Amino acid sequence: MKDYFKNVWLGVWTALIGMRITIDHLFRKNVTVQYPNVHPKDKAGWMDMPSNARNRLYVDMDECNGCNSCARACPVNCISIETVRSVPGDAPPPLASGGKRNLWVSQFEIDFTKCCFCSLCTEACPTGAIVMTTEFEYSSYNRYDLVYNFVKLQNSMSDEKIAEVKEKWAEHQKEKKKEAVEPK
Amino acid sequence: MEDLLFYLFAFVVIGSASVVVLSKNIMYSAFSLLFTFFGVAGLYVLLFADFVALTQIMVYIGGILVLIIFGVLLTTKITGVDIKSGTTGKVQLITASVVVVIIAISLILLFTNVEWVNQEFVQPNTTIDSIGFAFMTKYLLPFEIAAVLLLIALVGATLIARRK
Amino acid sequence: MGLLNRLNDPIGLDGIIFGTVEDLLNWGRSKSDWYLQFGLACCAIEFMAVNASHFDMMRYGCIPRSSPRQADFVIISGTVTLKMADRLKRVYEQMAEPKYVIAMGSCANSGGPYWEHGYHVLKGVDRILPVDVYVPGCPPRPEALQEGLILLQKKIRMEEIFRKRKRLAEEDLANQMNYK
Amino acid sequence: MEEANFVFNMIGENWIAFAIISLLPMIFLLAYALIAILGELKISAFIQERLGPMRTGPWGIIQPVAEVVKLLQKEDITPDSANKPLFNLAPFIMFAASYAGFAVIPFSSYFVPSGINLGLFFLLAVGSLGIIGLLMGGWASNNKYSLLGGLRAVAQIVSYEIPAAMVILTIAVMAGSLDLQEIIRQQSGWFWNWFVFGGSGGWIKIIFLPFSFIMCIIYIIASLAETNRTPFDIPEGESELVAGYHTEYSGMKFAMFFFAEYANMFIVSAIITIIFFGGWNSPFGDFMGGPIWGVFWFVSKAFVFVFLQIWLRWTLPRLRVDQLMYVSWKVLLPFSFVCFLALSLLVMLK
Repeated sequence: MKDYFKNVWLGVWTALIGMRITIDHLFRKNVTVQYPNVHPKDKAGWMDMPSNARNRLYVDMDECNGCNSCARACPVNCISIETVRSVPGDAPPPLASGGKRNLWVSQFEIDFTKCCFCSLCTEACPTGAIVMTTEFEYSSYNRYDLVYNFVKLQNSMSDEKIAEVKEKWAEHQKEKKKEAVEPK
Repeated sequence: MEDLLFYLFAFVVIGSASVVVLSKNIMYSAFSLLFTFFGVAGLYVLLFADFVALTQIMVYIGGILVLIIFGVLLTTKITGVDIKSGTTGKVQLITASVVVVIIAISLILLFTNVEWVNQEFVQPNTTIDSIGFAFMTKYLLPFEIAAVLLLIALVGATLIARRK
Repeated sequence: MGLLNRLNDPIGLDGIIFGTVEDLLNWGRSKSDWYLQFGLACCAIEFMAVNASHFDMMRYGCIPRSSPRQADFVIISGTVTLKMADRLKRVYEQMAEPKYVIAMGSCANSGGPYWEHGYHVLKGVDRILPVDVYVPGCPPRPEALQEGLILLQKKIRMEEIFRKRKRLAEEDLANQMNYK
Repeated sequence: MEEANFVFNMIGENWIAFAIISLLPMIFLLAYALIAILGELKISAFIQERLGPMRTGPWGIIQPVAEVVKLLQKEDITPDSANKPLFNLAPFIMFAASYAGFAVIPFSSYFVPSGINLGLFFLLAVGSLGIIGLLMGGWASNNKYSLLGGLRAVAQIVSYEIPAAMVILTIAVMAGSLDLQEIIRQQSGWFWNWFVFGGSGGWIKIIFLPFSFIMCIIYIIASLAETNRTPFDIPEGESELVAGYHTEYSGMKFAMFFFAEYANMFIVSAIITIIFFGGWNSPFGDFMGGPIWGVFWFVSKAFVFVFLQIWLRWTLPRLRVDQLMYVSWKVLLPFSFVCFLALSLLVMLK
């Protein structure tokens, strides 16, 4: 009997405690960040983007030497790089940081629908061309818009240039073959 | 206007009651009882018996109809099997129709032969008082006996339920 | 501008009457998006974060519904395994039109880390459902999901209701002409 | 019955007056539903330190309008294997049952749609009508969750109707009437004449004050259960049954269920207001009294209880089924018996 009344009292009392807590919260200042108005990249945001934030990748094509390290490091194989070897005498322009380049990078595609943003490619990159940015707003209506070809995006090589370079390399190969065959 | 309402309610009662009887789906029968009870409540209202009408709604719809539906839901296998009433065989049909026709004919004869007294009806302001007085004075014994009966039924039901 | 142009042909499907009605209907649908409570994998954690106080999905008029019949859109938040794909498709089919899909995270977009060797993973939820907005990220930031949500609302605002029927009829006619 | 409806006073007792009187609560109900939906969203948000809808109009105040526009154009699904007539009928019965309650609610001393002298009993009776709608919808959906939700709802409502009926019986004893206007008139004057404070009377009522207060709490708890609100929302508990009895409903039919739930919320709040908190009476004697202020007092008192329901919803967790039955049969019912006896004694002493 005593337990019964104690139980009833406990039920009522705990409900009242809960109600006191919620009414207390009702008049507290809210903590919501209104995203499109308050942007995390602004300092005014409740927390700005951390320095090691892993978001959209960026490839500086002026720095890329087409070594394919990033593609090999990528655990999900979302980077596909196509390179064309340069013929002697027609070397690509040197890297912005000063290194030599032997390869024309004709295609540098990152599929952001596959990327798992692990940042391994940025560590593998010898020239620091591929970096993680703080950009995260790139949702799209079309899945293929999320496949970024940085060559096209930065216009580092035009289509004609790629075709020309490819042709040159093919000719070079042919000549080499001919040279290899002729001496016999 | 009251005539119109009367015919409306009468139509609802008769229509839904015939669905109750004729429908092969027990659920339809059970749910159309709702309209039957409701129409009867409406008829009570037209007779200025508002307390009885509300009791009709509360007890029959809120209590008994729910119990009926519960009973139907919980006693029959619902999955895979259509819930059908089993009393639509030919023998039963013929017997029932004969009985119904006899009763109907006798009722009609009764209604047409009786001399009805059309009394001027006084609309009572409230019916609760008179019902209460009637229960506590003239009909005290039946009232108490009914209460005792219900109590016995309650105890018996509890006993049956506890035994298992 | 838009409103004044509509005065040229007031009772046309682009006119001020149907055009405004269409705007109102689109506005209602875009501002009141009820989402299905449907979390699949790690993206669901970020999805929950968006629901919680800091980001507050309800600001966009999104109310959680647990029954697909009452939901307007579903956020595919995480890896869709082949086993789940059946269920997901069924849940989507149970939703009432108009319905929308947001694919959140790499796994939902294209199979993500499992796109090559995942024998058990659906390679992109758009193989079974018509996806409206793709939100990249693994998982996306809560803000990224909110951006996807805003994009979805924009898309709903741009939808054609009256014109669509006319356009479809025209296309049908053109197809028939070509066929002949 | 004796004091006329203001509509009758203005245009006489004719068809137009009846039409207006039956439509007025509907208009009120529509406005109330919009406010209550917004209130639910906003209060829930503020309790969780969120903001709630913000992007539909200034501070999201036209969010409910958007919801209505959306629900109007949603596809109306009737599942293939559902029982179509019953499935389509259920929301209407549900809504009709809750709208019927508005027939006797006195908004002011000069406006009550139908001033029958059995108002309280009518409300109790009509409250049980919605059960059939629930059960019908739950069964006709041909979905196990719907069926379980419907059965749970009915079991819950039927068992909580008994404490509620005990409370109403007590009020009938205290007021000596079932007429809502009469009950309210007995509580006129200052707020200590309200039935929650033992009704009007001498100092003897101070002894019985706890009993009437407990009665009020019992009715509030029972009314929460009857409207399927948290903490008694096991019929639509998302964690167990997808959405309970309205799992298969979409579009307008779901909106009717939704609407009926909010109408029920208002009805039970109005009953609490009428039987315990003096209805349209001003709490301060004649200050701000009169029929027009009566509407204000009535609606604002009722809104306090709607707010209480929303507040409780975002405070308490859902009860288990056995706990639910425990609360009804083992706690509320004995307590209401004791309070009934005590308050009857008070009536005898007065």
